[in-house]
Amino acid sequence: MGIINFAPKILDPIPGGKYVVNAVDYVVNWARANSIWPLTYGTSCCAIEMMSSSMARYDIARFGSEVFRASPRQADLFILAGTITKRMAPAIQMLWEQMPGPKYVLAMGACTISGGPFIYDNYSVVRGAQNILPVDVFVPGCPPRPEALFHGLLTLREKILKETCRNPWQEGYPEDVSRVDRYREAAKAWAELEKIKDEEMAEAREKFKAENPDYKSTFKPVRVTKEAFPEVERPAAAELTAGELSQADIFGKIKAKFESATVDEAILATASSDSPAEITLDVKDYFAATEFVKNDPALKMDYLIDVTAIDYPDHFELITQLRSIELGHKVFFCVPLPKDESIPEEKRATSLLAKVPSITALYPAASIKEREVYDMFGIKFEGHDDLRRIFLDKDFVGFPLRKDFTNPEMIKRPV
Amino acid sequence: MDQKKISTKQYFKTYLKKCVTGPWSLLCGLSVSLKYFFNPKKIVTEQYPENRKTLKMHERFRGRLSMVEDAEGNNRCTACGMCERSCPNGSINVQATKNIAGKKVLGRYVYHFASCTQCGLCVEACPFGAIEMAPEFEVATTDINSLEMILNKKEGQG
Amino acid sequence: MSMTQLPPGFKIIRDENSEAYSDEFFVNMGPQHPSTHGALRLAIRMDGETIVELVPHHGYIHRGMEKQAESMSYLQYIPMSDRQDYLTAIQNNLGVVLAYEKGMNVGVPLRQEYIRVMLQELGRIASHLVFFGCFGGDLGGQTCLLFGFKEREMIHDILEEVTGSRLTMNFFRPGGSRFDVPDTFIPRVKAFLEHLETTMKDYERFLSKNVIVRERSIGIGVLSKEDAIAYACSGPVARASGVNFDVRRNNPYSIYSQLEFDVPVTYNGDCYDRYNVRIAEIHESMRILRQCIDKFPAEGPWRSKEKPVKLNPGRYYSEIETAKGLYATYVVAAAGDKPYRIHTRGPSFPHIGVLNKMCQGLTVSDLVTIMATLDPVIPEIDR
Amino acid sequence: MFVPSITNPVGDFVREWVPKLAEYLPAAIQSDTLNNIVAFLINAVICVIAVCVVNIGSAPILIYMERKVCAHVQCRLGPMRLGWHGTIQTIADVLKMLFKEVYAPGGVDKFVYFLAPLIVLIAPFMVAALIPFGQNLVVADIDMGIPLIIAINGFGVLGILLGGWSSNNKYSLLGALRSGAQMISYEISFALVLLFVVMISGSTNLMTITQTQSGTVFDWMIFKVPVLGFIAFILFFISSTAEMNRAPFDIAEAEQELTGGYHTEYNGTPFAMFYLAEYIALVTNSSLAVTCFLGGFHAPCLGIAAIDGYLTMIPGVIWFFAKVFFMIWCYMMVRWTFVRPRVDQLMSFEWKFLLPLNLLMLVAGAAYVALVG
Repeated sequence: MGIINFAPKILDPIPGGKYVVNAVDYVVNWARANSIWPLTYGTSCCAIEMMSSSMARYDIARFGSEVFRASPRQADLFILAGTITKRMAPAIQMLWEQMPGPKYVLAMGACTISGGPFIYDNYSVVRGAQNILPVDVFVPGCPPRPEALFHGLLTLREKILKETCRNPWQEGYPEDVSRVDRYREAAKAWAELEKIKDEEMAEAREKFKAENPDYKSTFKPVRVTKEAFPEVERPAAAELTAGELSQADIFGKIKAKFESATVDEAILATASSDSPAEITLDVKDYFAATEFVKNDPALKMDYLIDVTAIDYPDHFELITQLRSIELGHKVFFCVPLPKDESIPEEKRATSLLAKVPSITALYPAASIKEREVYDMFGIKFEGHDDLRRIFLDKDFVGFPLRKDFTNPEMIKRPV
Repeated sequence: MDQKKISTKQYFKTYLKKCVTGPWSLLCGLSVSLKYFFNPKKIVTEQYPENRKTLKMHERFRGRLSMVEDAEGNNRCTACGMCERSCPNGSINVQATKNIAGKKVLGRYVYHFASCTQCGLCVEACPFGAIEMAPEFEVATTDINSLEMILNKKEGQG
Repeated sequence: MSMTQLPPGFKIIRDENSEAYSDEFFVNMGPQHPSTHGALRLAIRMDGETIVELVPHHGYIHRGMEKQAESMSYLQYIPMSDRQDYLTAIQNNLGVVLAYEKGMNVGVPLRQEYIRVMLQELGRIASHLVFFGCFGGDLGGQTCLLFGFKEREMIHDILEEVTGSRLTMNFFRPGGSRFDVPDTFIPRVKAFLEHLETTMKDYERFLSKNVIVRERSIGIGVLSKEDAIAYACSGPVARASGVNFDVRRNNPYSIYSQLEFDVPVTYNGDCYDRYNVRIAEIHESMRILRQCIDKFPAEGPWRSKEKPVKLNPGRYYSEIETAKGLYATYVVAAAGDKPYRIHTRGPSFPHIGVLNKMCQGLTVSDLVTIMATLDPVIPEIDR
Repeated sequence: MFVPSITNPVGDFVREWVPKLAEYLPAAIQSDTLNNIVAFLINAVICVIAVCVVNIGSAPILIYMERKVCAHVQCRLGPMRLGWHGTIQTIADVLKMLFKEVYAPGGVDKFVYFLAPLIVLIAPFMVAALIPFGQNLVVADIDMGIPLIIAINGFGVLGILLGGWSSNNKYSLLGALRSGAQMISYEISFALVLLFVVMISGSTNLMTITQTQSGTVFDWMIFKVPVLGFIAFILFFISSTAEMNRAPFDIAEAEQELTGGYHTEYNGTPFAMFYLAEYIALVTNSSLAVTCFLGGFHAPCLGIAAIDGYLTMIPGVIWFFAKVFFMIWCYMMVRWTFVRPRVDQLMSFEWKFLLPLNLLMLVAGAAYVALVG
């Protein structure tokens, strides 16, 4: 990049020019290798370790790299700190393209090297930064210690020092490793080797057996002795505080108002506000019941903990968890939502299978939670004014948390 | 922004108060940074490549997975596959083979360092203490294929 | 601008001909931006430097943890929880494990309870120190960032000695923990507390009373008590708005009911209050730690009998107070050793939901202050 | 004709020797005018080189100093590995930036985009020419020194505005506009403080201002006028920090808000120029502060017979740079201590606090001159 790369062409023919080129080369390489400015970029855990490495304890400034640039146009090194998702990948590519050459990429942590903990059964993570960028240095670890990052920096430095203007830095190319399943490949390769070995060894084994008919292995694996511990009882549930209602009382109040409310009696007997019983409600009562528990002066369920869902083969269950800040009791509603059977089989994976009234009017916090349920399960919330996908792209196919969700990018867990 | 209406007197009162407390608070802040600037003992930096010799990881530190081997290089693995099953992301291939007596022993212990999250569940699961997390952190490389390692030097005993 | 022209999520329709209208433009903050605390994209509609409306776009770090959990064993999910809110990894571990313990119906010996509480509080201090740093750093004082992280390193040193890893601890197990604490643990915590006591004085002198900090945070990003409850805010954010709610006191888990501590509550709900609540919580955590050091049982089992991690079929809910707020785990257990579904309720998610309401009419600089005081961790939102 | 008054021995030496050498030329083209012009040109080249050396040479030192000062405030070490305690780290940085790829992003106004960093560099360079570094070391010893400085200093904002506007980036534009508003506001108090100095010393010539401060520390402007001088110094410190766009008044760059402000889209050499300009401005503003308030190149405590001899042994330029570096250190300590105010707070601080105070100062200064001086 830049004029330096033309230097050999012009200067080499001139007598003595070679030495000038070499000298300039040495200086430039020395400067490049020792002044590596990273880009401020981080998505998850590794970013914190990257930050730690620039803090007082480890101090990346000793290497002259404390100048974290927020703008990619001034950075030399792209430390890929944290998982790369498919949604983030275009942004990362754009950032990389904006960096002026020579630029380097350091993949920090297991996620960016191979997908790390998110290799199997995952629909959203890019399995390895090599898929989208040419990576120069890999620093494994989850997350790597700051020292490991420094070791990566030093490795990169070695690599830069090897470049000359006769062998200049060149933009590399990403390679597609997204379908590589190292576990299965290794297992397959070994199985083949084993087969060959079995054939080769068959004779020797026969012979051995004939010679030592009552062979017994001398190897006795020693189990690690583990300390024995006593069993410990769980402490009893905390007593009710003033104003707090027991789970049975709450159920009684709701049952009196809504006929459809049912609950597992066995659980109700032991339930406390630490582990509340779930009150199953009919869809048509759902909104009214939520409104009731919110406004009833004895219940005062003013705080929405969460809205989530569970996918069962024939129905969804919408779980709405509410609590009272003031009184301290909780109520969990469980609303079974039958799946719409009228949708033809081939369209089921991509269409909304159930609908339920939205409670955003009562709890503004439900807005984002319902969007999440919509995104993950394909449940429609009627009356929600901004029902968009929240975590996935708007053209993502399917609803990942359904049990029958399939994605061509997903690799099944081998063990 | 809706600003509350205040009287002129109040305005001047707060204005003058700020004129005094403002600079004072700034001086307080400055005194802290001066204190740190002139006190080299406060520096906590550990100089990594220089302190390589004295740098020691904690006993429980989880670095790269490695095999526990005795002086002759024998390992304790029985190829039971507990570690493989406990691994959250298939980073371990315990590749069993049969030895000459036809008994199942460890052939190759393949470790995919690239995807290992160093959670330590494998070490916890191993009933024989055959593997451990080595306190090794200088693992950066420019070649991703070097991250796929075979941990055992010898075939398993049996 | 008509509704159809607006990008998704924006709702306010302004009349082009009205007097208040001037040229509006849209700015994208993120996904790579120094002050969004991770991969979050904020689409901001601005009028000059004033924010008219703001729409957060999530999902840049959505990693499908809940889907993966369905094919994992219960034990294998514990390291996953480390990677949600990586600043309070040790607390998330406990949140998951408490739900498992309900499902397995096992208890925990006293020594383990103390270990748990102490690590919890150390984790809380560490997280709040990061907040202290980021708050100062986002306001433009880089030095605060380093001050906060300096003390945090000491905590992580202790945690590393106990758990074996600096950030992703994977420490607690149903019925106990991976290891017992080493003998050096208590003396080290004691020494650290003494050190922190003096350093916090310096740090508070450095930032708390600073007139610029006060000017920039008092009255900025006010969140009323009603909104804090309605938008399901928790933790220091809610407590700064006057919501007197802390799981440690309202639904005590572990041995918090036997310990003496205050829940700091303030009533203005602005950025400065959120900062003050967190600083006060550091002091309360130190108080809890001191009590734990005094009461720590020197003898006794540190875990209950080891059992295979297999939950009885049913649904289990646990909640803990992490440094950020209410962290709830909801486990649906079926027969077998794999969960049918695990759902996590992270505290940061609702906080981003209320961001739009807090920022309207303020400037970009205020947005940075508000983001810093909400102290969100994005991977925990996206999971 | 304007003859540059480089009054140092070198200037005289050139003026002396040019006519002597000219005698060897054919008589037809010999003339005093030509001699003057040649002497002028040679002098000018020397001046340009001197200014460049002082400015560009000091920038890497300052960057290194900044990195070390900030490191030590933050309890760390700063650059350590390149040279002794990382002394040549900044040289590596500059070299690297020079050999980096330079390109203009799509959609920028290329002419203005590449012009902007040059304009930013001009202002501090020109100011440096007016500063008396020593008894004889001044490039342009002109009578209108202070007004010229006030005029030139506002020039830098033009470059920032152009850079931000031409970058075709909303963050850059916001940063540039912020910077424009800020610098225009603080220009006023900057000028008024200098006016106070002019009023007390009775001259706009920087050399004369320096000469009026010779003597002990209490003859320096900062202490010469009791209390008022010190307040004026603080006011100058604040407004010059704002003029330089340095933290805590770096709202134009505001990394946490605008990812770098006006220079977001710059890379390689043009970015290095912005970077350089920031530090050169630091030198010139500190020099100005030293000249106006801290006795310029005079040693402290002149006039006490016992130590006078020792103090005068050290040349004035060394005293000058010692004071300049102390000032720079103060600027740095402030930068690494305080947080950044918001734009509107910055403005209201200027218009509601600094400006009234400045006007009061002028009145008080006038009263002082009338009653005491």
